[in-house]
Amino acid sequence: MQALSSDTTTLQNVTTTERIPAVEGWFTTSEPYTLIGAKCTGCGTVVFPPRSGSCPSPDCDGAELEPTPLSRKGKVWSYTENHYAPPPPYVAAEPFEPYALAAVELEAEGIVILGQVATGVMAADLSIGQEVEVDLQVLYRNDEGVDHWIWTWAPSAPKGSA
Amino acid sequence: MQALSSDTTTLQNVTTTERIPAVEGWFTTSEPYTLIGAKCTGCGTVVFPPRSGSCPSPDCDGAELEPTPLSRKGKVWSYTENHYAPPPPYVAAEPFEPYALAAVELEAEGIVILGQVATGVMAADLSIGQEVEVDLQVLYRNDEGVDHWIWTWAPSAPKGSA
Amino acid sequence: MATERDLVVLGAGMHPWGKWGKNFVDYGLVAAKAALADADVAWRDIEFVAGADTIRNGYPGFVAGSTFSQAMGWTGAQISSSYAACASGAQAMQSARAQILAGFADVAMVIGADTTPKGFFAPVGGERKEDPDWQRFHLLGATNPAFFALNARRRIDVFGDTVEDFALVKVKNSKAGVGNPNARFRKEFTLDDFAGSPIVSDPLRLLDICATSDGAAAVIICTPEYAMKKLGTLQGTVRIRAVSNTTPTYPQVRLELPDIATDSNSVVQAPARGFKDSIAYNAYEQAGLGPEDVSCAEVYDLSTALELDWYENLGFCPEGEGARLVRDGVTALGGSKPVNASGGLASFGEAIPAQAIAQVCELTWQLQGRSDGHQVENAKVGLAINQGLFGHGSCTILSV
Amino acid sequence: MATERDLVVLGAGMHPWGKWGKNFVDYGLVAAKAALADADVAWRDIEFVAGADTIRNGYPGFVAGSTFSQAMGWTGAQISSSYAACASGAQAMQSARAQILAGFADVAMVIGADTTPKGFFAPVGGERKEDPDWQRFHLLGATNPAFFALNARRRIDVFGDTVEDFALVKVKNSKAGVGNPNARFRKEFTLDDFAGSPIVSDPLRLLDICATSDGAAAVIICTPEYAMKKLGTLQGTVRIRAVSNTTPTYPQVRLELPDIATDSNSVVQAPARGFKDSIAYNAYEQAGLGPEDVSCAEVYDLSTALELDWYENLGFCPEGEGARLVRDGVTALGGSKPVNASGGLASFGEAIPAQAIAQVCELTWQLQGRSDGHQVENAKVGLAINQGLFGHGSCTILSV
Ligand SMILES: [Zn+2]
Ligand SMILES: [Zn+2]
Repeated sequence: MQALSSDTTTLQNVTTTERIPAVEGWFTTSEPYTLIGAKCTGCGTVVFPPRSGSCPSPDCDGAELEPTPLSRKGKVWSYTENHYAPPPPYVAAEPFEPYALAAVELEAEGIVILGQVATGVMAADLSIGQEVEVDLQVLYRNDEGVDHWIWTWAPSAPKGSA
Repeated sequence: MQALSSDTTTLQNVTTTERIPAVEGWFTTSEPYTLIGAKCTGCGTVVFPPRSGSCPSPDCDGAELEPTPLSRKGKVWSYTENHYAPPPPYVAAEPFEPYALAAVELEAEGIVILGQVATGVMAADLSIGQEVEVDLQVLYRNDEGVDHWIWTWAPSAPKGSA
Repeated sequence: MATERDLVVLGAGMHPWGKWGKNFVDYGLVAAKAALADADVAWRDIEFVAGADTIRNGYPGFVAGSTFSQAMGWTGAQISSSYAACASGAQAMQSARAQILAGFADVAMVIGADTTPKGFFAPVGGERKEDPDWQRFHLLGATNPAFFALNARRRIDVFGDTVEDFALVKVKNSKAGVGNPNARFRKEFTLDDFAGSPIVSDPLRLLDICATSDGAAAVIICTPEYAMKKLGTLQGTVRIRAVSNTTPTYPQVRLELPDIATDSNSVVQAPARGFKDSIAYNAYEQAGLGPEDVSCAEVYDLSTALELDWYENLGFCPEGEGARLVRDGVTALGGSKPVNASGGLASFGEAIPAQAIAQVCELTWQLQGRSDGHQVENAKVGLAINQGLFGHGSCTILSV
Repeated sequence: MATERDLVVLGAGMHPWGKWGKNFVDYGLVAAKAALADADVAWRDIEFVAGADTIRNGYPGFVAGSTFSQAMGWTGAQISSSYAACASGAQAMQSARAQILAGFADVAMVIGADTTPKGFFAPVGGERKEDPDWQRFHLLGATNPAFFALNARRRIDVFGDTVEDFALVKVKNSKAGVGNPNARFRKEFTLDDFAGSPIVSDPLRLLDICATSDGAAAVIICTPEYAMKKLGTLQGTVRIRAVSNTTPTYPQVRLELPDIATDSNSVVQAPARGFKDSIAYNAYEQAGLGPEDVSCAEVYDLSTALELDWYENLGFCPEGEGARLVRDGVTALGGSKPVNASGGLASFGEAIPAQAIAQVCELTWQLQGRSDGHQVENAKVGLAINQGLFGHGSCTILSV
């Protein structure tokens, strides 16, 4: 669902049972939706996607990283719109519908993270510097009919509703 | 069919229409069965599998190679027996039946060529130095039910029948 | 001035770029033989073979050094097989260069070839959560053009570039490519052609993005002593002044293929010089030359907009002013700083492991005045730069 | 005597061999950090990273040099990614060595790691008539063990070896491996165990053939000057006396993996020295040493019978007499010419890109007297040899 959706929808989602993430441990599947990075217990640097075993900083010997929620909101660093279906392992909808991608800067973490933009929000609706926030939507439905969810970037509601 | 088979069978095979080779141009599909190598028109060296475009000799600039039938008979250089089904792209029979492989030296060409040994002839039936000759058998049947044939090494008949 | 550490490009050869789907080895053999003939060196005399790998052609592609050595005829030569995505050819070049400078060989072949075989083109199978390539394709559908487009969009919104500026790059390169017999697309495009070109990843159209091609390139490189013995003089020989082989420095704060996120600069400050700037910088340092010395450059125009970035990374203009150079014809054939006089990837399409070697072939011929139909006047110093996925930056500088 | 061209192995590290199916990078990080700690060198100081590639782990495996550099933290270091089948580790070693001797770096890391990921193990897909690997699998079902078996059968019929001789190799190596904490299989096998071992490719049983494993190994190598500055002395340092990197010479008349036919000797005579003999010969030449100087050797025992070949290729005995050495205990730990004191591939199973680097780790520790539990007495010169598919022969000689 998009952050722009109505309160009713939001409520529905909160009460929905477990969502299956398309990838484990990279984002929360209940509200408030956030991406989950990893934070080095040694030097405090943050990395996304989360990883373990080794700090990404060449000057830090840290081998312990713990999951850390990232800022829910960020500013668009750049964006684009895919007009052709990506090849597998992407599971493209048929017929293919163009969608936007945004690279979003999280100020506190000093990190830019790419993501699909919430369905229906296209390049023409975006601009560099615009505030967006994490939301979730279905990435694909597998052969058993199970939806798999992924994070998206959704323009923050004008009135700042979460 | 094996070279050891009866005259009747041989006759049947001669009259059989086109056999589909598992790989194009490496062996004849009608009798007399021979492997087909490539011969450099420059220096005369021979190569199997056949290739084009470049002589395998580092001292020869030859770029023209023409198909050349290789000796039908050779001597076993070594042999083994596979007891487990090879992985794909091998199309293994189910249930898997062990089969022998032989590396056979063709004296005139100064070349050793590996091949499956005719069905039913096992390691215990083979010895180094033994004379064998080219025969054909079915390697696999594809999904459309079409047999694909491959060369085999078959012990030469004791009486030297072709 | 060249020093004794500056190896000689003794010969260069290519198989023209195109799309035939033949075995990549066939293309490579043509390039290898052409390079040997150009160098007047016998295959038997090559002491080291540096192959640039292709990963879509089964085992022979993974061991390119071996594959070409066997195809040409085993001589007992030493070999290497290098992979570095789009920079594979440059890595193979550096492999041969190091072996020679280390004294393990006097003369070497650097070779790369590619094809698009029938029947399998998708990324390597399997679910691999830790593979950035799997991540970006499976989870985001973030194709290569999408990354190019993010970059192009920044140029528009931050620097004021227009999509016409991008199109001008293609117009320029396609015009130069018409004169290059090794180019695949020998058709001149105009701005009008862009209107009819479908958007692939907004703001980039199909014509903004380079194709993938079949092709092969090879060079013979050697010590100055070897060249001296062969030619009787070093006058007029093309010398390898630098091959930089650069990776990013943490934190890498620019989003680059195939990563779906940048490093964080919250704890460690980003280096003063960004990754792409450092690729050229390291090569200039190694060569003792600067942007002002470059007569012509071959840059990786995977997209039109990307070529404008390179102008800036190479120091041909300040950041954000790249578009001016293409608008004013500075980087056109006949301009004061010709870029991609070969026609670039726009005219070739990328044959991945061959492309960086082809850049060296092109520069060699330019410096020798052998680029009939697309010759840069009085070329003295040539530079080739590219960037491969996973932090592979390479820049080669040649001079005559 | 070592010369200034003989680089120093400053540190070595491994992740123990096993089978866990984790991301190969995880194993590599452990080995890298262990090697750095052993060398007392900071990651930031490594100037060149030579990765040995793995081809079954997606893109990160193809660019091992980059993958490990990023995982440890980008430092702007130069990198290479090499592939040469089973000889990949040795090729990476030679890549780093050449870069250092060419003056591009003073200290380098050589690293390789592998895993067997879930869900895909088959050869690369697609029908590739020209790929010897496709040919042998699809048309003949000729697996690796089948090739090992052809070789073993020759030994039996031509040299009079017995299957018990082959089993003795496993008995010897498994006994040594019990004392090696990095080995995967730390169980001593006896001749009796062979009776119950199923025939895989006649005459070889399952116990005759090495498994595939997960594992990682890394070494830090540097110039003698760097080591001197670090240690204050070169006394007791392990020096790299040779890394041979050998391909066959046409005609290659011995059937070798993965080819389904030999070259023809009808027009060109076969070279006097066969391919496998030349691998060791070239290394001895480079080092100025001979078989008599070798204190201990690590050889690629992909099959038990193959180890006997290596004795002969290394000049430890005349051709055909290898079995005598294992029968007489000459090559056992405690014998006069210990081979595979590490336990060999019999105890490790092969982790392809890591294995040749692990051989160097083992020899380094042997020469430094650090191989508690499987130490070769008074080891002064160590040799590692292996052969990768597609004509990749490598031999490394170290001395203390
Ligand atoms: Zn840290
Ligand atoms: Zn010839």
